[in-house]
Amino acid sequence: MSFFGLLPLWVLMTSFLAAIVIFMLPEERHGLRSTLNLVAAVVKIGLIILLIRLVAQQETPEVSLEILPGLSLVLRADALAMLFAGLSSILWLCTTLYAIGYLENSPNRSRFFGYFSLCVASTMGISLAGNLFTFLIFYELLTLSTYPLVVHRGTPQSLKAGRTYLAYTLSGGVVLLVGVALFYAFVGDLAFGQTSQMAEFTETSPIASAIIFLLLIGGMAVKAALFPFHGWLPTAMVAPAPVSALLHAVAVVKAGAFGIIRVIYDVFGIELAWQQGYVLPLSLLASFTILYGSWRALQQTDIKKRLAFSTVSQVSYIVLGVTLLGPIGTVGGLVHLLHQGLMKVTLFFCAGNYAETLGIHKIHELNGTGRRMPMTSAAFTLGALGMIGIPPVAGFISKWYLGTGALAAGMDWVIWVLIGSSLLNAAYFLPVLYRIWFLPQQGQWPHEAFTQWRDTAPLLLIPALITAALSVAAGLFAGSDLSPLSWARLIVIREYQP
Amino acid sequence: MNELIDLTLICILLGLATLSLFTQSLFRSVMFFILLGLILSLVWIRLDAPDIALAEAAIGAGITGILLLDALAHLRATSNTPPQLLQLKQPRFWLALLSGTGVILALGLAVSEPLSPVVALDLKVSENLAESGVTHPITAILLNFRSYDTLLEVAVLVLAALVALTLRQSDEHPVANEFLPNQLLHACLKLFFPMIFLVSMYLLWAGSTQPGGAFQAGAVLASAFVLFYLVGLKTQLAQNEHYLKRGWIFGLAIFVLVGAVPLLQGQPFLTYPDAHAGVLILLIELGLTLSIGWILFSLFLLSQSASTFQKKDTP
Amino acid sequence: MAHFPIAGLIVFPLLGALVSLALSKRWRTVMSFILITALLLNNVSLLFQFYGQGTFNEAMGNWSAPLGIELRVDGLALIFSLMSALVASVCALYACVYLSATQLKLFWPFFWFLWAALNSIWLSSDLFNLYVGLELLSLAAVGLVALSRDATSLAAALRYLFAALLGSIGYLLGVALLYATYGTLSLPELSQHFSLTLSSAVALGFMCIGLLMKTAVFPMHSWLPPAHGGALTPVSALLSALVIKASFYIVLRLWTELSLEIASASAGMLMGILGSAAILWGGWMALNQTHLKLVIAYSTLAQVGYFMLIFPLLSPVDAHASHLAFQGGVLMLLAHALAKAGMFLAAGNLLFCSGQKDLKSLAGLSRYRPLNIFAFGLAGVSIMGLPPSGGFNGKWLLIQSAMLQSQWVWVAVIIMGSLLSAAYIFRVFSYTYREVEGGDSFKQPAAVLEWTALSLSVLSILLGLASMLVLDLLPISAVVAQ
Amino acid sequence: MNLLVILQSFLLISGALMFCIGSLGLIRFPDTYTRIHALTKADNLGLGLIVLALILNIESVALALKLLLIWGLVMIASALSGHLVAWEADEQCIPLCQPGETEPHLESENE
Amino acid sequence: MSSYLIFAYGGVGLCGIGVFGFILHSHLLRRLIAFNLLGSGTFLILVGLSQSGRGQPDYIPQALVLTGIVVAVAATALALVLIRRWAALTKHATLPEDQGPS
Repeated sequence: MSFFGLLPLWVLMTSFLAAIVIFMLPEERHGLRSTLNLVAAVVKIGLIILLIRLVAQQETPEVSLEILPGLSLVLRADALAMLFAGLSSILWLCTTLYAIGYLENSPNRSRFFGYFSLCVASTMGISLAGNLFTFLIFYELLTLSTYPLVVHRGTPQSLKAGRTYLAYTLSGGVVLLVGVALFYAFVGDLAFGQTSQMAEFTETSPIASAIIFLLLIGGMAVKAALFPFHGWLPTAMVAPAPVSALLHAVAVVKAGAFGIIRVIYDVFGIELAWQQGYVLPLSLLASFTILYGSWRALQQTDIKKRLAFSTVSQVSYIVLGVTLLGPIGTVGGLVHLLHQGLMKVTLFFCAGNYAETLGIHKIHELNGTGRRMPMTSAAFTLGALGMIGIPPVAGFISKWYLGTGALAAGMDWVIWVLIGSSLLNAAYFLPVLYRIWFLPQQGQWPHEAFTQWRDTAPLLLIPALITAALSVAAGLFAGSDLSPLSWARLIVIREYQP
Repeated sequence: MNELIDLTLICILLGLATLSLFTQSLFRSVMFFILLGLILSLVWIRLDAPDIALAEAAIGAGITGILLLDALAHLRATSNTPPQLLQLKQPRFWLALLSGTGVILALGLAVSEPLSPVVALDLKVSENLAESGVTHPITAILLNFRSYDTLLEVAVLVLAALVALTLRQSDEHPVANEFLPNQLLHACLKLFFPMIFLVSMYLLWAGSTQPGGAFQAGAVLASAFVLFYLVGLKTQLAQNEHYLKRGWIFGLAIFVLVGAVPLLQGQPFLTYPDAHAGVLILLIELGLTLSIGWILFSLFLLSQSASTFQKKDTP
Repeated sequence: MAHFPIAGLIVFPLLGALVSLALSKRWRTVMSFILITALLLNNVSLLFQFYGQGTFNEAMGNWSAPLGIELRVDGLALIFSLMSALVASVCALYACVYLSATQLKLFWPFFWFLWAALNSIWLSSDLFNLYVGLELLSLAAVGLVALSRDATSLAAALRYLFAALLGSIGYLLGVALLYATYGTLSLPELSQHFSLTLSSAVALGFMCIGLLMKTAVFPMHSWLPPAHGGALTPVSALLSALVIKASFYIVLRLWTELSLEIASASAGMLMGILGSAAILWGGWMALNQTHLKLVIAYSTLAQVGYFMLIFPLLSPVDAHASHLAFQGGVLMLLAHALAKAGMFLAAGNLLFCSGQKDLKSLAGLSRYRPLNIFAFGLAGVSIMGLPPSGGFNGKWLLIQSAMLQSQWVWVAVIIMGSLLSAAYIFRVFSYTYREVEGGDSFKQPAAVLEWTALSLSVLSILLGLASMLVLDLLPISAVVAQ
Repeated sequence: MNLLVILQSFLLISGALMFCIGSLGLIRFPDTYTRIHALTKADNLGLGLIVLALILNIESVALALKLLLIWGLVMIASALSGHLVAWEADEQCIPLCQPGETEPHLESENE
Repeated sequence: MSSYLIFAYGGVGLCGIGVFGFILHSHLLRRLIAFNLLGSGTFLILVGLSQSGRGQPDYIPQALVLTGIVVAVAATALALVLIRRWAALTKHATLPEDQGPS
């Protein structure tokens, strides 16, 4: 096979090999480890760009290995895969930079970066998975590689959070496993996109088909933090900030959402799913989760907890978008996958900066931080505004498409959900912004570090600024050919016109 | 008439079995067990199996008896509560009763089914006996047709001795030889030893044409060694670990080497060339006899040192 | 030299035993490693011979069955022989560094006899020869358990010995009845004439009970945790990975050769129920242990339960599903051997670091020995049956087979067992992540110890990607009834 | 019914009788020393008679010699073991019993 | 009933008694004796039953029993060594779980 043919494998391997080498490096080789990590991340972005160009030219490079009779491990780069892979690779670079700064002088970095890279590798695997089985493998691998990150600090609190996380995700994994096993037992070893056999199967045994759908979506819903499976997410906030960013913006929740997209579009096919009436309950559930998450976020006093519930709500936008029949809503959902990632990672970086620089964890401690840390606060503001959906930040684009998509699909009630949630978003973000910029500082900061910098350490600041800039750019240049929006359109065109 | 004898034997056998398991005194238990071994060898005669009768008398009753009695002497110090047989409240009793009756019922049913073996393996033995190098069918089976079993079985014996060596107290202090300081015994055994040795060699030699063979000979040899040891004759050889171990593997080594040579000539493992089969079998049996005698003796010797307790072992 | 590779599997280990008993200290180890290399090469050449000519028989002493004993090389035997070669050689390397000089001196002959016994069992197609092989194996295993010589391990060895002896006698009783009924000891010949009469049923019942007792199937398992948990680390690895497989292998052979799935569906059900009980009980007990090696030992109990699920899933009706179950079971056996050996070795290193047996003493170790924890984790992945790993593939095939036959109970049991195993493995994991006051005082294990553990764990993961290499060796005809 | 058979039967029956008497003595005699006496004496004689009876029936001299050898060996063995038991009993200071008195049965191993 | 078959039944009886004793007794020496009875019973069944099927001496099972007896002796000797060592270390001739509350 040619180099290009094997490209999906190389993309996966860059972070996987990085993980292996990092595990073997002694703890003290910080410089080498950081260099290696960054080089791998940059190489990966380069490879992804190559792949995206190939995919744009209507090619789908594919690598497959038969590991059991009638069961193959398939890595396949299609347009949808590249959306998620692109997001992950960009955010891997940013988060790595950030983590290097964040974990400076803390112990166990070898372990941390090793599992971190492994986690990215599994995310890559999820995005490039060419069939349900491959997806399942990397989905479980993701659970395994994120657990050590959640319990990284080794405190009783984080160990407890780790237990909760495992209880949720492993149960979800098992449900998914059963679903996938049923699919393979009764439908066959099908690549994503081959939906015709599923349609035949649904005709002959509709109940089995419904059960498979329920199990698959149920398994994914745990990681996507759909109500009532969202409990692990706020608990997992005890992890270090880069991990929270990774869990919430890139890897875990997105993997769940991405899986739901795959199931609806590439396993069942959106038309079939609609005909069978599978999708409507899901969009109702997503809508409820959107409102519920926002409502809970409003009640939180801890910054990271508030962001966590905000994630619960925002990820359901993606699910809601893809459950809308019709291309426009789908575009909204897909593009939100990327937009939300960029914005939420910005917010988490900033939250981490506040905590690291000034020791701020609670919202009421944020008063006056705009003056102490103007750049961080600016990035935070951009992210928050994007979440509310104010133009020109990227979040607006998503909500616009969701809204028009809902109207096109004839589901007018979705508009009210969007409006309600936007109001709630505003209600829990605007007061924060107000505290940051307009209220004076109250006494001493809880725990001030980095006094030599005006804002904070550059390695912490720069990634936040980059992602903030990207989320604005995604909104501003939404019309250009290189924007996430255009790519989402490309995907949708290919999905609806096979 | 014959059936009467058989039934009497069975009754004695079962009676002794019951007694040996359920007598209060452990000493009697062992005694009944040895007695049972002797009765068993009569049973084997009645079953037209003189080879097994010999083996049972020499190995089963003899060596096992010596080992059991010797162990008993050392177990005196342990807290030994005599068994209470009818512990009706104990689930264990009912489990035992249930399993025992279950086994009897199941086996009884299976045994009572009329038999007509499909494969006439016994005919195959007599057909091929001429090519085996010996004329006694059992020796032919043990050392030619199924010699692979025998090879592994010798390994089992070596293993048992090896475990005994593992549990030996220490390498430095051989156990003191507690022989009986009796003049008459000393004199008589000096007289007996060559005779026992002769019997052992005779059994070995006879094995190729009539009942007898390496195992019986080895067991007799072992008893000679044990007597040797008991009267306090020279046993330094047995205290040296190297001699111990090399003695054990002597027979196995000969067996493996003789078996492996045909491999070089493109024959399967353990094939004897037709012309030399008899000689090779005798050679192997000689090695086995010496090793088996030595192993059984070392088991006796080493199990003594397993019983002694030294201060340095206290945890 | 066509006879050489197959005879080598028996001759080399026996030579190893002879050499390790006869030679002096230095030569003992050198020769042992030369012979280990020879055995590995021998296995490879046997594999190629198998690729060349397929399943073949070898008559020991040139006496063909039923008069003589025939060895049989088929895919299943080959897989197990390769598995034991891999695990045993890695464990030997580990033991060579881990054990003290006195222990090592005694370890070698036991090790070689153990290997000889294993190979003889994998290859044998003669019922009585299997009995002798089983006895050799049990005694070697008992000797290995007693190697640490303290009171606890003695008690474990005694318990083990009595269970093993009882098991062997059960098996031998069955052999006696079968010989009396059919007049042959050769398994292939027996399968030609076999019909399930009363006495054959009783015979097979005794054989299965005996063998399952040796495999430590619930409820005849109580000897296993103290024996496997209390032995020296390389010994635990050998026992858990290989020894219990041997008796199970014979059950599997009997079942498939004699086509018992046709004869009796309820027997299969019974095996499945025992297996399910083992999975749940073993998992639950593992979750409640405070000593690391006992956790792993109980995990072996649970894993044995998965193997038992093969039997209810072999069905006379659905050949495809039966084949899947068989393949899945073999993969589980193989994956468990690699992963459990790796896990025991990794655990041995951890206990060596902390100097205690308690789970609590593991606090902080994931920081101190990340590579070792990684090895433990990888093995754990396979034990839990998470992808990608051999354990997962095995479970997957079992689940597929159960689904195709609509036997949902077994699916549920497998799922519950997986969750339980995840719980006890992550419990260990979380202990290593704990941070406690008072600083660390850990000993550092030699690099070889860590790398050997890692190599086995990695193999158990790679098995997940290379399962086809293994499964290609298993012909479909191995299970589908004639 | 010739003389040989009558002689043989007589020898066999008296040999068996000797064994019976010896066994009776073993059960009836009061202490270790007297029991040994009963056992060894009666057994040697009984075995001798039986061996003689068998020799009358044998043509081969070698076989006859073997039988005699067995008798001889058994006699040495029983003499030796009798001696050893008595010697050991003496070492352990087990007293002789007076007529009419019975020794507590050898129950020393019963705790 | 041939005398072979009678002894096969005798073997059945020995096996039953052996199993009963093996499970009932906690004293290791008694258990060992029970194991040996069980073994002898098995050997009797093996030879007795197959000879009763053929109606004449069958050398194969006889040879197997010879092997079996040797293996049994090896196992017995090994068990005795273990038991003696155990007793020397702990002053008990029973396993810990059978020692009761005392």
